[in-house]
Amino acid sequence: MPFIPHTPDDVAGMLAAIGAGSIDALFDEIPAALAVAGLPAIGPGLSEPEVSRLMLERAELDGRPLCFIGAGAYEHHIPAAVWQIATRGEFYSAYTPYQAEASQGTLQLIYEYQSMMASLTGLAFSNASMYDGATAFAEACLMAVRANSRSRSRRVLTTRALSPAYRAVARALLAGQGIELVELPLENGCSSLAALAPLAGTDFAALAIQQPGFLGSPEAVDELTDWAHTQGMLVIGVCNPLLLALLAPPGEWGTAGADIACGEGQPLGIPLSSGGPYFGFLTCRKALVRQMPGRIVGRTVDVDGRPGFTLTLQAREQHIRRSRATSNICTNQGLMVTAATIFMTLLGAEGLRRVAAQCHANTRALVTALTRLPGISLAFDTFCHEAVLRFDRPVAPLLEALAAGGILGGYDLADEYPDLGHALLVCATEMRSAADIDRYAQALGGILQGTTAGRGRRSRS
Amino acid sequence: MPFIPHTPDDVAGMLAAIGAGSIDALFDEIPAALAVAGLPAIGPGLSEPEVSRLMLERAELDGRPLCFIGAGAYEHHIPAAVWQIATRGEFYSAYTPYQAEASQGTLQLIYEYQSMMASLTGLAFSNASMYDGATAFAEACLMAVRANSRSRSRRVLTTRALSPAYRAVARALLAGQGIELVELPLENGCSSLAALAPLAGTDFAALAIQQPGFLGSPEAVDELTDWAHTQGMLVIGVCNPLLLALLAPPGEWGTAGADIACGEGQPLGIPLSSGGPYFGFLTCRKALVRQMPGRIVGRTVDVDGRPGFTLTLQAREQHIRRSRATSNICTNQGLMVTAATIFMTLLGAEGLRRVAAQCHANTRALVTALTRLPGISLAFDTFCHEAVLRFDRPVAPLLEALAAGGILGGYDLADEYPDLGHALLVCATEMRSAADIDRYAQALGGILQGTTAGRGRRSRS
Amino acid sequence: MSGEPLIFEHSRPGRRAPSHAPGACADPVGLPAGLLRTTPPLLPEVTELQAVRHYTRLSQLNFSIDTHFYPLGSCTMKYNPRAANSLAMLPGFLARHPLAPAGNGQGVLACLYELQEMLKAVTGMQGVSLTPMAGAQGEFAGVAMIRAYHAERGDLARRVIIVPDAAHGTNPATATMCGFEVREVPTDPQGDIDLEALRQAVGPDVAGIMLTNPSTLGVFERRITEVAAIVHAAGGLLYYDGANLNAILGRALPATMGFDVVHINLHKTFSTPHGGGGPGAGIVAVGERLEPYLPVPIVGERAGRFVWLTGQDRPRSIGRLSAFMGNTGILLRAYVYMRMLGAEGMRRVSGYAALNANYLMAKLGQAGFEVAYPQRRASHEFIVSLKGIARDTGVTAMDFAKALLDRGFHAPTTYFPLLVPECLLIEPTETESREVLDAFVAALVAIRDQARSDAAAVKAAPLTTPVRRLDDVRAARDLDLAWRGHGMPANGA
Amino acid sequence: MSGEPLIFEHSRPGRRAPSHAPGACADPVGLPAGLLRTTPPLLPEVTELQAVRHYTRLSQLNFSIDTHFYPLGSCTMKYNPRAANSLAMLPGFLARHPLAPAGNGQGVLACLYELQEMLKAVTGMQGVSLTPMAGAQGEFAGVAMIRAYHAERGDLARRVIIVPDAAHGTNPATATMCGFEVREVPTDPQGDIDLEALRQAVGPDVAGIMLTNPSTLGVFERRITEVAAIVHAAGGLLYYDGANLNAILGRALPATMGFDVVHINLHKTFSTPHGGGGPGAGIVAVGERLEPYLPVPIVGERAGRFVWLTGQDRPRSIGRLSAFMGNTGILLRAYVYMRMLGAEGMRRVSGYAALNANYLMAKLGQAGFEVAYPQRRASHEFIVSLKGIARDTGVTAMDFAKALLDRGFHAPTTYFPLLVPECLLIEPTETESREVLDAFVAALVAIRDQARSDAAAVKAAPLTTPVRRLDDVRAARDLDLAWRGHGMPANGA
Ligand SMILES: Cc1ncc(COP(=O)(O)O)c(C=O)c1O
Ligand SMILES: Cc1ncc(COP(=O)(O)O)c(C=O)c1O
Repeated sequence: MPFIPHTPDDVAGMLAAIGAGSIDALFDEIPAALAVAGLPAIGPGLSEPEVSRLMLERAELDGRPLCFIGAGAYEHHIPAAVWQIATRGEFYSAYTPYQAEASQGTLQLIYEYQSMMASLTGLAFSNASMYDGATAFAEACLMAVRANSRSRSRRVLTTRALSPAYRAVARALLAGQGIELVELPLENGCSSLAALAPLAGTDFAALAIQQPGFLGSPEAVDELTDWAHTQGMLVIGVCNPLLLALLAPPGEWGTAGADIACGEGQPLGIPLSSGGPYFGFLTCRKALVRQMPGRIVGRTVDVDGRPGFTLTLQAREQHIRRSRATSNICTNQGLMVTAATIFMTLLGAEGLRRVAAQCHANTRALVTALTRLPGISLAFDTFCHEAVLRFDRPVAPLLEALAAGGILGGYDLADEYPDLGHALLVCATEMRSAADIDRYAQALGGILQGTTAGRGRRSRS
Repeated sequence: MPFIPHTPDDVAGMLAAIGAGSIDALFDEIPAALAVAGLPAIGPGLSEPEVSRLMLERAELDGRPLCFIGAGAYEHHIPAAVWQIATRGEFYSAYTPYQAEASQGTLQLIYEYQSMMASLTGLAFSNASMYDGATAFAEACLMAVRANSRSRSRRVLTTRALSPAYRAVARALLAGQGIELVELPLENGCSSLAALAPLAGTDFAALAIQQPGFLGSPEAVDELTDWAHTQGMLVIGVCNPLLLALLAPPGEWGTAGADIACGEGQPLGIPLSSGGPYFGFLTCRKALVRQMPGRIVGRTVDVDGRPGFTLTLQAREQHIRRSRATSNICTNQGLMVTAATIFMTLLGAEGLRRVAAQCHANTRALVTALTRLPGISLAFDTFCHEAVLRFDRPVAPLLEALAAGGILGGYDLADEYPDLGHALLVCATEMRSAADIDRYAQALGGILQGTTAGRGRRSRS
Repeated sequence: MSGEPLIFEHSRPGRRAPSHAPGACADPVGLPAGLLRTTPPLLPEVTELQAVRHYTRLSQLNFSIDTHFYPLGSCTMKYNPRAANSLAMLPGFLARHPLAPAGNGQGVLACLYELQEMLKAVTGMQGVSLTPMAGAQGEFAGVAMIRAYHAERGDLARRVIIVPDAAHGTNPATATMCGFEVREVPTDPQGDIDLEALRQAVGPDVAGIMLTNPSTLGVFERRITEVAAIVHAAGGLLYYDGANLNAILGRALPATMGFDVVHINLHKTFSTPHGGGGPGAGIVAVGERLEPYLPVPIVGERAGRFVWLTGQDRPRSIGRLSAFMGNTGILLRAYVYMRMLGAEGMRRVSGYAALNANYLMAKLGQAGFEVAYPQRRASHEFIVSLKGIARDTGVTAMDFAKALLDRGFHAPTTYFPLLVPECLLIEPTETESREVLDAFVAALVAIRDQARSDAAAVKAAPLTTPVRRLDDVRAARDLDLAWRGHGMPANGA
Repeated sequence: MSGEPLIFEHSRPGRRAPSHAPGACADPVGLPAGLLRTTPPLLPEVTELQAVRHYTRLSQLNFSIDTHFYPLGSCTMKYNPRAANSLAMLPGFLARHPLAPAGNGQGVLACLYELQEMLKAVTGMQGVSLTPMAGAQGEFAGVAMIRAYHAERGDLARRVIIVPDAAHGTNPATATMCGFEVREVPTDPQGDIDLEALRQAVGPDVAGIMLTNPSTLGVFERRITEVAAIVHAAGGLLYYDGANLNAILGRALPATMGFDVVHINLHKTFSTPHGGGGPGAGIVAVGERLEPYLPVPIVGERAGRFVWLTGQDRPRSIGRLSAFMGNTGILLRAYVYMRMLGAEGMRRVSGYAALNANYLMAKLGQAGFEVAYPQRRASHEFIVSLKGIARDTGVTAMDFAKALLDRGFHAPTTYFPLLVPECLLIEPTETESREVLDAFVAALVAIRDQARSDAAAVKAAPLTTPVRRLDDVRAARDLDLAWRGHGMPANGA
C-alpha cells in the first residue's frame, strides 16, 4: 500500500473504535445507485523504479534542441542553489501561511519578494503572486476598472505590441464582466503614437502597454504614460522583470509613473518546463493596494514586541469578502516566488543587469549573423533582447527544417501578425554562445541554399 | 570575487585593524625565495553558467549504455527521497560531529545506521563507516591480526573467490606492517574445501571469505567458519549488504558465527558514479569492539537525563591514541552513510529481500537467454545475483562490439582468472527488464553470427 | 523577525560575489538613453553562502508536511512523493520551451494526454482541459463554460449562480468574476442542502449551482440526485467543486451524480505540493453538453502523434486561461502520482482517508468534544465545534489552534465553514498513521484540560514558535509591505 | 533523543508501504536452503512520509555551514558551492559503472585528467594520483611511497618517520600503519620547528618527516628550506600534509619548499562538502623521485583519448587503495570548484582566508584574549589560549565551546594542537563576512564577561541545543551502540 501506513491491526482497531465493519462500510451514505466498485479504466500501480524508467524515457524522447525562441518565456541560467533550497521540504510541502507563527519562513520570504518586486518596478506595493504573466495582466485590467473612479467605461485601451497571448487570456477572463479591450495599431513594431489623437476624449479606464513590446522593440513609455494620465486613464505597465535591471521601471515612466505593473516572473529563475508553473507579478501605487487581488504579507510585531510577518489586508480576499472579493484567486504560485526570491538574491541588481545586457548583445549578434543571409532583413531597428526578422518566403517550412536539425529557430509571427509579412521573432539569451549562433546561421544558410543542415539533432555545439 | 563577501571598505578597515598595508603583506613571513606570484598554468575562472554547460556536455558525452556489469558495484533503483534528504545543507555541509550537542542529527542517524548494519550482519557492533568495501576488508584483516591473541602469525588466510580488487587493496595496505595474505584455490567457482586439510595447524590470524563469492557462487560458509574456528582463527565475512536480506548473515555462519563482517555499502542507495564515493561497512562481535577502527557513536544521556548521542570509544582513534591508534582513518564516508540509512529505511527488510530476489531472477533469465546462443555455457551451476559464462572464444572483442551498440556486456575475467578460460561475469539487477535482456541476447547473437547489433547506442529498450 | 534578519540586512553596498552572471557587459547599443534605468533596484548584495544560509534558516521556521502533522481541513495536506518532484524536474522536461513544436514534445505530451484520460476515468466525464492553474481558475473555467452554454442557446436571462452557505469563498467570488450574481441556499440540520430552499431558489434566472460533495461540512450530500434533478429541470447546470474528491476517489463519480462540470485540485487529491501557497492545478472535466467550450490548449492525438488543440481547432472554446499551458510541471507530478497509485491505490486513498477521519471523529467524540454531525459518517474530514468550551472558559478555536502549534501539530482549519461557530475543520488524510492521530487526540484533550484549569495559559500560546501571536490589526493599519532601504520609512512611494 | 524518536520507534510490524521495490518475488531457486536467512533483519517498517519526516527533523538538529558560522580550525569549513553538488550529480555521471570501458567515460576522464593537471600546478609537483579517499589515506599513500623508494634502493634500515609534536593525529597513526616508528620533534617558542632537535633526530634510520606548513599552530614554518636540507642530507624524504594548503594557495608551492610528496584534502582547500564526517578526497602529488610509486589508477592520455593507467602500466606503483577509483564524485566537485575559481580566484582564497584570520586574531588580541603567537602572522587560522581565564574562573576551553553553541556559533577546534593548553584553534575561512567575525568576537567577549561574573552559568551551557552536555563516561562504559528491538537490552550478541 504505497504511502499508507496502516497495519492490519491498525485497521481492525480503528474500525472497532468507529463501530464500522469494514472500510467500505464508511461509504454507506453514498446512495447505492451512485457507488462504483473501482476504476476499471485505470491500470495497476507502478513501483517507483517503474515510473522512474518511464519518465526518464519520456524526458529524453525529444532531444535537447538549441533554442532561439523567446516570445514570453526565456532560457536563462538558474543557479544550482535556487532549486536545491526551494525544494527543501519546509518550503515545498507547506500550505498557504494561514498560521503565521508556524510559517515565518514563507512569510518573511514573501515580504522580501514583495520588497524586491516593488523596487524593480518602482512602485510601492507588490502582492505575493498571480498565476502567470497573462492572468496578472488580466487582473491588472480588472483592478484598474474597479479603481478608476473617474472612468465610467468598462474599456481598457491596449495595443497590438502587447503579447497576443496576454490579450487572449485577458479577453477570456474579462468577458464575463463585460470588460472590453481596445487595441492601438502597430507602427514600426511599436504602438502607434499617431493613433492616440483620434482616441482623445474617449473614456477608457486604463492604458496597458508592454515594455519592451512583444516584438522586441521599446515602446515610447513616457509619452504614452503622460498622454493616458492627461486622459484620466490609469496606466498599466507590462514588463519582463529581468530587463527591469536595465530599463526604466514603470514607476518612473512619464511624469507620474505607471499606476500598476505586472508581468511574467519566469525569467527570474523558473525553468521553461513546457510553459509552467511560472508566476505573475503585480505591483501598484500605494493608493491602489485595496484593489489588489491575491495574498499580501505585512510586517508587524508579536505580543512580545518582536517583529514578525503575517498575511494582511485579507478583507479584500475571497475567503472573507466572498462574492465581493477583488478576485477569486486563492492558491497562487508560492513555490515559484520562493525560487525567484532566491534567484534575485543570488544575482543582485548587477547580475540581473549583466544577464539582460548579454541577452541584448547575443540577440544583436544573432541578427547580424542571420541578416547576412540572402532574403533576411531586420524588421525594426531598435530592439531589446528579441528582434523581428523579415524573410522573403514563408517561415514555417524553414523552421521545420531547422527543427529537424535540432534548432528551434524562433517564433513564427504569421498567425498573430500576418500584416508583417514573413516575419520571425528571434531571441538569443545569455545561454547561447557564439558557436551556437554560428551553428544557427550555418544551418539556415544551408537550408536556404536547398541543402540540409546535416548535423545530429542532439549535439549542442 | 565569487564566494568572497568582502567589500573594498571591509578590506581597508580590516587591514587597518591588523596594521597591515595590503593583503599580500599578510604573507610576508613566506621567505621571498619561496613566494610565487600566481598560478600561470591555471586558466581564468568560469562563471556558473559556463561551468554548467561544460559539465552538462561532459556528462552526456558518453551516452547511457545498458549495463550488465556487476563485479562489486551494482545499479539499483535509488528512491528519490534518499538524495533529496541527504543533500540537505544540514547533513551535506556539516563536519564530523565533534560537538555532540550541535550534531544530534548526524549522530542519531549514525546510531540508527549502526543498528541496521549490526542487525543485517548478525553481529553486535558496527562502526560509522570505512572508505569503501576494499579498505574495510583490509582494516578487518588488521583488526583480526591485532585481536587474535592466540595467533602469533601476521598471516590471513583468504581465497581466490574473494574480490581480486579487495585482495589487491589489502596487499597494498597491509604490506607496511608485514602482514601477508595466503589464498585458497578455487574449485567450481568457490573456495576449495579440499585445500583446507593441508593447511590445518598452520598459524593464521583469520580466515576471510566472501559470500557470495566474487564469481557469484555461494560459499560453504558454515563449513569454512567452523573449520577456521577449530583452527583458532577469527573469521571475517565479506558481504553484499543488500543480499543479506536474503542470505544467512555472517553472525550466524557455522556454529559460532563469523567474528567480523565487512563489505561494500554501495548497493544501499549509492549511485555507481564511476566508482565512488561509496562506503565500507564494518561490524564485529562485542568482544572485538576496542580493536575496531574508525568512528563509533553511542547513546547516552545529557545532564538533564535526556537521551542523546555522542562519539564514543575515541581512545582507539588517531586523534587521541596517535601512533598507537587502531587505524589512521579520520574523515570517513559520512554522507554516504546518511544516504544508505535513508535507503534501508525506505526499503525495509522486505524491500531489500525483493530487490535481492529480483536480481537473482533477472540474472537467471539472462543466463538462460545467453546460454541459448552457440558457444556459451554456464560455468558454475549455483549463483546468487551474478554468474560466470564460459565462451568458446575470447571475450574482449565481443564486449567491444557490444559496447559499440550501447551494451556493457559484463566483466571480462581473462586478466584475473585466466585459468577459467574465456569467462565473463554477468549481472542483471532488478533494473534490467525482460526487454533489456532480450536486447542483449539479440545483440550478442548478431555479433556471434558476424553481423553487428545495429541499434542506436543511446536507446534503452 | 524570528531571529533571522531580512536578506537586505545581510547586504553591503559594494559586495560583489557574482558567479551566476556573465562578466561585465556594456549597456545595450541603440536603445534610447531615456528608456534606461538610472538607479539600480534595491536588491541585496550578498554572497551565495549568505543567500543559502539565510533561506535555509528561513525554511526551518516553517511547519510543513515533511516536518509536522498538518490536518488543515479542505486542503488535503498529505505526503507529496519525492519521486514526483524529481521526475517532473528531469532536465529534459525542464529545458523544453513552451512554444517548441509538438514534435519536440512527444514525451511530455504523452504524459499529459494520459493524464487527461485518467482524469476522465476518475470523474466519469467526457472531456478534460488541464490548463487551469488552481482550483479557483478551474471554477472560473467551469462557470465560464456554463455561461457560454446558455449564451450560445440565446438563454441570456440566466444571471444567477446558486451557492450553498457552506461553500468555499472561491465559489461566490468566481461567480462574480464570471459576471453572475450569487444566490445562497442554506444547509439543513443534518448537513445536507435544504431542498425546499433550493426549489425556491431555482428558476429561469438561474444559470447553475456550485456544489462540493462531500460538502465543506465533511458529509456526503445524500440527495445529490434530487438536487441535480431540481436544477436541471429549471434549466440550470451543476458545477462540482472537486476540492474534496479525495473523499470519494474510486467510490462515486461526479458525472453519475449529475454534474455537468467539475474541477479537481491536483494539489489536493493528487498530492502535488502546495509550496507554501502554490502552484496548484485545477483541471476541469465536463460532460457532453459543455465539451465544446473547454479552455484551450488540450492535448489531442492524430495518427499516433500528440498535438496541441488550440482555438483554431476548438472555435467554441471559452479561450485561453494562461499564456502557455498552465502549470505543466505540476501536471507531471500528478501524473507520476496517479501512475504510482493505479486503480487500487486510488480507492485506497479514499478508503484510508475516510478511516482516519472517522476514527479521529470517533475518538474526539468519545473524549467529549462536540462533533458537528455526530450521526453522520465523516468523509475525509469533519468538524469539531468548540462553542461550549469557548462559552465556559473563554478559550476559542483560535486559542486551540495556537496551543496545538506548541505541541508540534499544525492547526486544523479554523472558522471555516462560517456557519459552524468556533469550528475546527479537521482533515487527517490517509498518509498519517494511527499513532499520530492518537497523539493529536491527546494534545486536544490536554489543551482542553488546560483551558479549564488555566485558560490564560492557553490564550498565551504559542510560546515555542519563532514568534508569538502577531498584531494583525497593526499589520493592516500601519501597512509595512516592503523594505525600503536602511533608515527609510516603511511606506514609500 | 532530541525529541525525535529513533526510526525504529516509528516502525510497526506489518506496516507495508513499499513503492521502491519490485513486487513480491519468490526466493531464488537453486540456492541451498541452509544459506538463506531465516529471521529478517531488524530494519524499520515505515512509510515514505515517516522516513522523510524523521530524517528531515534529524537534519534540523545539526549545525552546518549552510546554517551557522563553523570556525573549526584545521577543517576549513567554508562554503560548498551548490553548483558543484548538482553538476557532480548529473545523471550521466551517476549512471556510469566503474568498470565500464574508458571509451565510455571520456567525459568524466577529461575532468579527472584536467584535475590532475591543476593539482600539479597548485603544488608544483610532477605527478598526481587522485585515488586516496581522505587526507589520512593520502598520508598513507605518501608514506608508503617513501617506504617503497627506500626499499627499492635497498635502504632497509630506515624505520623511523619524524613528526612534530604539534602534528595532527593522523600523521603518527599513518606512520605506524606503514610499519614505521614515530619520532617526535618539538616546536620552538616562536612556533617554528626546533631545528637543533631536528638535527639530533635525523640519521640513517630516518625514512622521512611529515610536516604541514603552515603548521597546525597556525603559523608559517619560516625555515622550511633549512628543514628540507637537513632531512634530505640525512637521506630522508619530506612529506607535506596539505590540510592547510588553503593558507598558501597561489602564494607558495610545496615543491619549492623542498617536499617530495604532498596530499591535499580536497574537502578543505577545494571546498567539497564534509557531509557530517565525509567523504573526503586526499589526492597525492609527488616529485620526480616518487613518481613511479604513485597509487593506481591514474588518468593518462593516449592519442587524444583518456585512459586508465593501472598496475600493468605502472609496475612500481604501491598499488591500489580502493576497489575502483576513489571518491570520483568528490573529485568532480573539486574540479568544478577549481574551474570556477581559476588562477586569480585561488590566490584570493588564501588572501582572504589570511585577512579573516589575521583580523580575527587582531580583534581578539585587542579584546584581551591571549593569542598563542601574537608576534606572528596568522595563516588561515590561529590559536587562542584560555589558560589564564581557566585558571582565574575555572571556565575552560570546553565551556567556551559549549557557550558559543548557545549563541549560534559552532565552536572552534578545542584542545588541538595538544601542546597549547586550553586552546581554541580558530579558522574563519575566506567565505565569511566581516560582520560575522565581529559578531563572533562579541560573543567570545560576552562569554568571558559571564565567566567572570557567573562562571556556573557558562559551565551550564549549552541550554538551547537539542540536548545539553552529554555523559561521555557513561557512553564509553555502558556501551549502547545499536538498537536491538523493543524491550531488548542495549548490548546484544
Ligand atoms: C472547497 C474548496 N474549493 C475551492 C478551493 C480553491 O482552490 P485553489 O486554492 O486551488 O484555488 C479550495 C481550496 O483552497 C477549497 O478547499
Ligand atoms: C592537519 C591535518 N592533517 C590530516 C588530516 C586528516 O585528513 P582526513 O580527515 O581527510 O583524513 C586533517 C583533518 O582532519 C588535518 O587537519
